Amino acid sequence: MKYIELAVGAILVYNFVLSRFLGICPFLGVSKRLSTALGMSGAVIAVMTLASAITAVIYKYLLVFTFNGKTYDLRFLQVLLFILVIAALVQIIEISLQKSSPKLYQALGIYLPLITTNCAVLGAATLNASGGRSVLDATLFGCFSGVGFALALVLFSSLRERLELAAPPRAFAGTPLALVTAGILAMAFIGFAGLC
Amino acid sequence: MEENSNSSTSDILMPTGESLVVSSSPHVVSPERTSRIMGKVLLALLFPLAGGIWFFGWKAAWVVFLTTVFCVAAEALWCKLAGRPVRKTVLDGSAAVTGVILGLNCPPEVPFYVPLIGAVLAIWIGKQVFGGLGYNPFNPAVVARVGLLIALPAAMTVWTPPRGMDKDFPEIKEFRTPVDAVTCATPLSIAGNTPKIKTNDFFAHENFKKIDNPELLEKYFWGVKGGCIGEVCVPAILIGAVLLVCFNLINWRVPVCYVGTVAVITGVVNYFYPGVTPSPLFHLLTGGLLFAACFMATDMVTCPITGTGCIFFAMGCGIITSVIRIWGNYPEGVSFAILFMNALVPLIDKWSGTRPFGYVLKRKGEV
Amino acid sequence: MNKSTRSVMTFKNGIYPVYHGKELSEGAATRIAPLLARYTVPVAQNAGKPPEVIVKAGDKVKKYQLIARASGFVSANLHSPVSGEVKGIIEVPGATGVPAQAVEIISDGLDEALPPLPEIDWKQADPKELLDRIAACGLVGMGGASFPTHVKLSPPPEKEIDTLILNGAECEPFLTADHRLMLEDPHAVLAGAAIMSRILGIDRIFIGVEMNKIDAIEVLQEKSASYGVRIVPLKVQYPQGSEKQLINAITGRDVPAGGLPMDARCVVQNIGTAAAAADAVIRGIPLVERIVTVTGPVVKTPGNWKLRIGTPVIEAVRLAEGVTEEPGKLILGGPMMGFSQRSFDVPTAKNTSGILLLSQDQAVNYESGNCIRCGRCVQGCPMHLMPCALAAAIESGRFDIAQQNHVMDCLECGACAYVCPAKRPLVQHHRRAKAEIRRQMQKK
Amino acid sequence: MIQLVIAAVLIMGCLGLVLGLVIGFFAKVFKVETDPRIELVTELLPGANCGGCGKAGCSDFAKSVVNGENPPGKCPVSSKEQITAIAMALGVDPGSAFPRRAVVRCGGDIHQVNRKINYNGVLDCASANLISGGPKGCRYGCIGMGSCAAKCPFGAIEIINNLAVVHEELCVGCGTCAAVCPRGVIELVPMNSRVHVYCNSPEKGPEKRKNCKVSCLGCRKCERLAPEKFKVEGFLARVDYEADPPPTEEDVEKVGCPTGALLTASRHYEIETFDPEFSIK
Repeated sequence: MKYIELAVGAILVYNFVLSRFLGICPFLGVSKRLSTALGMSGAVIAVMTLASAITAVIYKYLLVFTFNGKTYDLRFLQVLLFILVIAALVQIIEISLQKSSPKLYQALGIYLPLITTNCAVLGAATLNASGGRSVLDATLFGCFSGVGFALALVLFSSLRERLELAAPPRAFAGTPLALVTAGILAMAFIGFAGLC
Repeated sequence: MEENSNSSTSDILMPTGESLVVSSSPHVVSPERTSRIMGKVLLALLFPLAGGIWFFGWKAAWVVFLTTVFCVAAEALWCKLAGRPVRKTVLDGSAAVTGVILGLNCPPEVPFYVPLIGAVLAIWIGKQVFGGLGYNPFNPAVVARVGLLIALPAAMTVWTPPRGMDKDFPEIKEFRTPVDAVTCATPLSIAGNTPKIKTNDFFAHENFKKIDNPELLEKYFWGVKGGCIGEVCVPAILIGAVLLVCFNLINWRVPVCYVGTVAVITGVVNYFYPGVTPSPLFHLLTGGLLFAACFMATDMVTCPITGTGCIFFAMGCGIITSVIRIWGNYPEGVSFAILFMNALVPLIDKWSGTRPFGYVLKRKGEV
Repeated sequence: MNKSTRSVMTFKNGIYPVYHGKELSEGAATRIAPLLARYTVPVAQNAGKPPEVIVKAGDKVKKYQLIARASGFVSANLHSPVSGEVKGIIEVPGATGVPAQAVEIISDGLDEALPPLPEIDWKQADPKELLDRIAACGLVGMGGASFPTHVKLSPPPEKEIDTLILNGAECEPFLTADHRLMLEDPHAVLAGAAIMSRILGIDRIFIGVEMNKIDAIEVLQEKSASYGVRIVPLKVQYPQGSEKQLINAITGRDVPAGGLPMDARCVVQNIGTAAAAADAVIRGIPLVERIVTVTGPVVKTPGNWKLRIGTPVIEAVRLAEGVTEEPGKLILGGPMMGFSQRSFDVPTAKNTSGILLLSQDQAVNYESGNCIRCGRCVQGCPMHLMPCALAAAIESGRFDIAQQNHVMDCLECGACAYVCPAKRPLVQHHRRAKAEIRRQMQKK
Repeated sequence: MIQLVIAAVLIMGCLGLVLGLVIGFFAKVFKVETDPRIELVTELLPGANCGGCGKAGCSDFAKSVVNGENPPGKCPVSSKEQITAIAMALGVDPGSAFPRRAVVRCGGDIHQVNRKINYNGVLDCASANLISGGPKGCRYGCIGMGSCAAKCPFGAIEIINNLAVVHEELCVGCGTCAAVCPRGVIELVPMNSRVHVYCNSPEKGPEKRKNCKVSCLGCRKCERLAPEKFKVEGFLARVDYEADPPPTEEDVEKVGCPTGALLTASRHYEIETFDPEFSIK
């Protein structure tokens, strides 16, 4: 039950993109095609899960430790360390993606390295830290948050594929329309408030 | 066969061919027009409107009138500013339909600025920004209703007691204000505010008895309950829905699957945890479920094209509605559910496309 | 009528036009058109290679004389419809909008005919002999596609054929030519069917007729037994007369996408073609005339005429005593799939089943309003495509999406554009996409 | 305090080292060879992705240039300086592109056509061409619904009086319009040629005359007076674009085309823009 609540919370109620408004840059940048959105979703889920797990371990066992009877509290290093880990992870994913799926690599373009500074990933890590979650919980939370991001991205990209065939006034064509659509989508997610 | 007899060529009118129009086939078309479709929808909407007027009086008509006028005006203004044909766009009737649906989704006594903001939300943000009728992925009326619900929650939840609601009604008793008794609550909001009992004992069974008993359900059916203008009178909604189905304007699968899914989910939950949610019949008869299932979820533009797609769409709406009603903060979830499922429609369309003729070689019943 | 136990057959999807317009001319018995002074016989009257003209200006020709010889297997002979003098090879407006070559023949008023070819006793004759006769007489599909009949009747040996279907559905509104033919000359139709089945070496013959021609069904049923033909009443539904839909309605088989009727072990022929086959084999005369419905709300006396090929449309309109007002549209063929013309000089051909004149109010149809995704086109498409989605993609220039969604399977039957409440020119969009995709495929 | 700092430095340093090693390992295992020159050339190209070079887009063309399949000069859009820059960067021969520009070989705007067709349907050249050939009587001329103008990546074509007119100063000769035109009215001609025959119809003179006031009647006047510069094929005069020197304004005046189908490009533009009622007779 606890895990269901965790999942519903991360995917629907506190959706990273549509409720917390984190990670908007790749959300807008990679949502033009459903296929690239799916690829990006996979990458983000992987990065978020791994990053959450590793940062949780670091937070738990490296930042506060007792050595020689003295307790060291290094939590002020939290953001620095998290960014370091996330950056490294993204680098690894980028390198392996370039080899395994050059097409997707090309399509994701600049947005892949941008996951590094994607506030959604850092957000998941810091939320885990401030929420005091165990390593398992933190990992799951990261995974579910990634799924939530993926849901928003897939929904949004399919909508944008349809909007591409629409005939909006020129002032609204492209990104303005995408932002309006994202806003309406966010309104729909407000309805889930209170589920957990 | 006989020899042709008319050989006199003196006084027959022969064509010159000067005004011949060249176009692609087909050269005949059905008399159906977009404006006629919208007209028929308006006709069907008259029934819930009449129900609302009967229960709430002429102020309800005034609200619907305001939303309709504001919607049409907003549409005209936009077209004027955007340099699109004003007359043609307004006359297709879609703005009027949006306006009436939005009006029927408002409480009977709302200040005039609510219809105004709603109309702008619906027509500008919900529709015209996307390029006008047909391009909007979200139902404009639903966009406006959700927007109003979020932005002006106070104004959108002032419920007037309908005709026939006397002091015995739990709604009145619980929410009588010290000054006067002009407001009441909706059955759903009472259900939402009732603490949940997560057991299956006597207390759980009694938890919702006050608002969920056969006597009251009958009154709910006829329309004696707090709520929005269009959603109170169930028989009127059903007549309108039957009309729509007869006119072939909506896919019957949408309302049936929508309502069915809600009934099944609330039924199951109610069976195991009667203290968590009222009976499925209560859910069907209260709130905007029926109205939304018949008039809002079925909007042609924003629901899937194929029958299979419609079933998925309606079931999704049903699931989200039930979840929000049972566990969510909001007492009512239909608007959010429809808005969310609208976003899913492109995906549903993609996965539920038709199988073109001739792509499977053998079928049953082949001679 | 003698209602058999089988129910009325049909296919899935399709539309039900509200106004058929058939009552304008279905009661008018076929009349033989008087001899005209001048005929312009289009050379390319068959799908495939156009025949090679063998007459030149100044030549004297007789009725039934060969004026253009088939230039290959997928090609058909062309005969003179009249006796007279060839004035020259001229350019006339073509039925599809592209100007066409035509042999202009000035009648000498005598209407002298060559002696007919000897009658063949088709019940005993060698199928090859029958096939040769049909080829010699220049038969083509008279339903519209004008595919040479002898080609259709000689399927490649690896294709097994077990059913011959005669298409008497005549699902197009307004047209009544096939109806009159079945009513007035059932023996020719049935004999033609029997001849064709003998060529194919099969004995399963169906004639599909829509239920709005009950009198024709009765007449045919009365006489069909001796020819071994079964009459199948079909539901009044458009496009019942499309090959693939007809095969599906009668046999329940699906023609695979991109395939031909023979891939469903069927051969489909038009009623008119069958009657012409009987004429060719029994009476020994080539195809130089056919029944044409001249009709429309503005035609003064709509009716059916036996017109020689090459009759200018204006003359056909004169036969119908002209018009009541200036027409806004001239259509060769039916209103759903026919071609609108820019001038009245266009001549009739072997595949012209109707000449339709619409009033000016009825002429302008397409407004290109926004698609409201009502799904009527999807419900109506006999090929189970999604015309609305296709058109949206095509309008944005996304031919790749259209191709993925099978636009190439579109029949251009017009059902989608007929039902569209926004009056979108869906068929034109599909045509454009098909042309574009074909062009791209050729490039590769 | 100092211990805390040491601990922080240690932890950061160790973590950085470990992660660095992991990345290094991955970089070795998943090594992909790419040619950095492709990116360089892509950046130097105009990036219009017009396809004038015959490749799918600029990056595709860059790849072919780096691989030596195409000389950089094959890009019709780049200026001479840009091409030299690419050639210098790669150390190859710039190659000579044949600088071209588009000409709409039709002068039949809405004021010049005699016969108009009431066309009802999609407002798009290719669609109209399928249905009896669109709103003008002539089957060979410009349909004037602007499919080319919509596709031109440089905005060089404008529809004036239902006729596509090329803005010469904007046209770079990529050929997108010529590929789009369903009737092949648009031709790519050498940049330096200033005189064109604004008619594309191979029909006989009287037939053309029925449709259009400014058609080439095939009277051979131009061929007679300047045979080295104009050729009449069938019933249609053509400018010999190989001629050296190319025909000039003086030639046009000398010939004095009776219908005004033979014009300089600037005069044609002038007529369509300022003098729509223009006609010689």
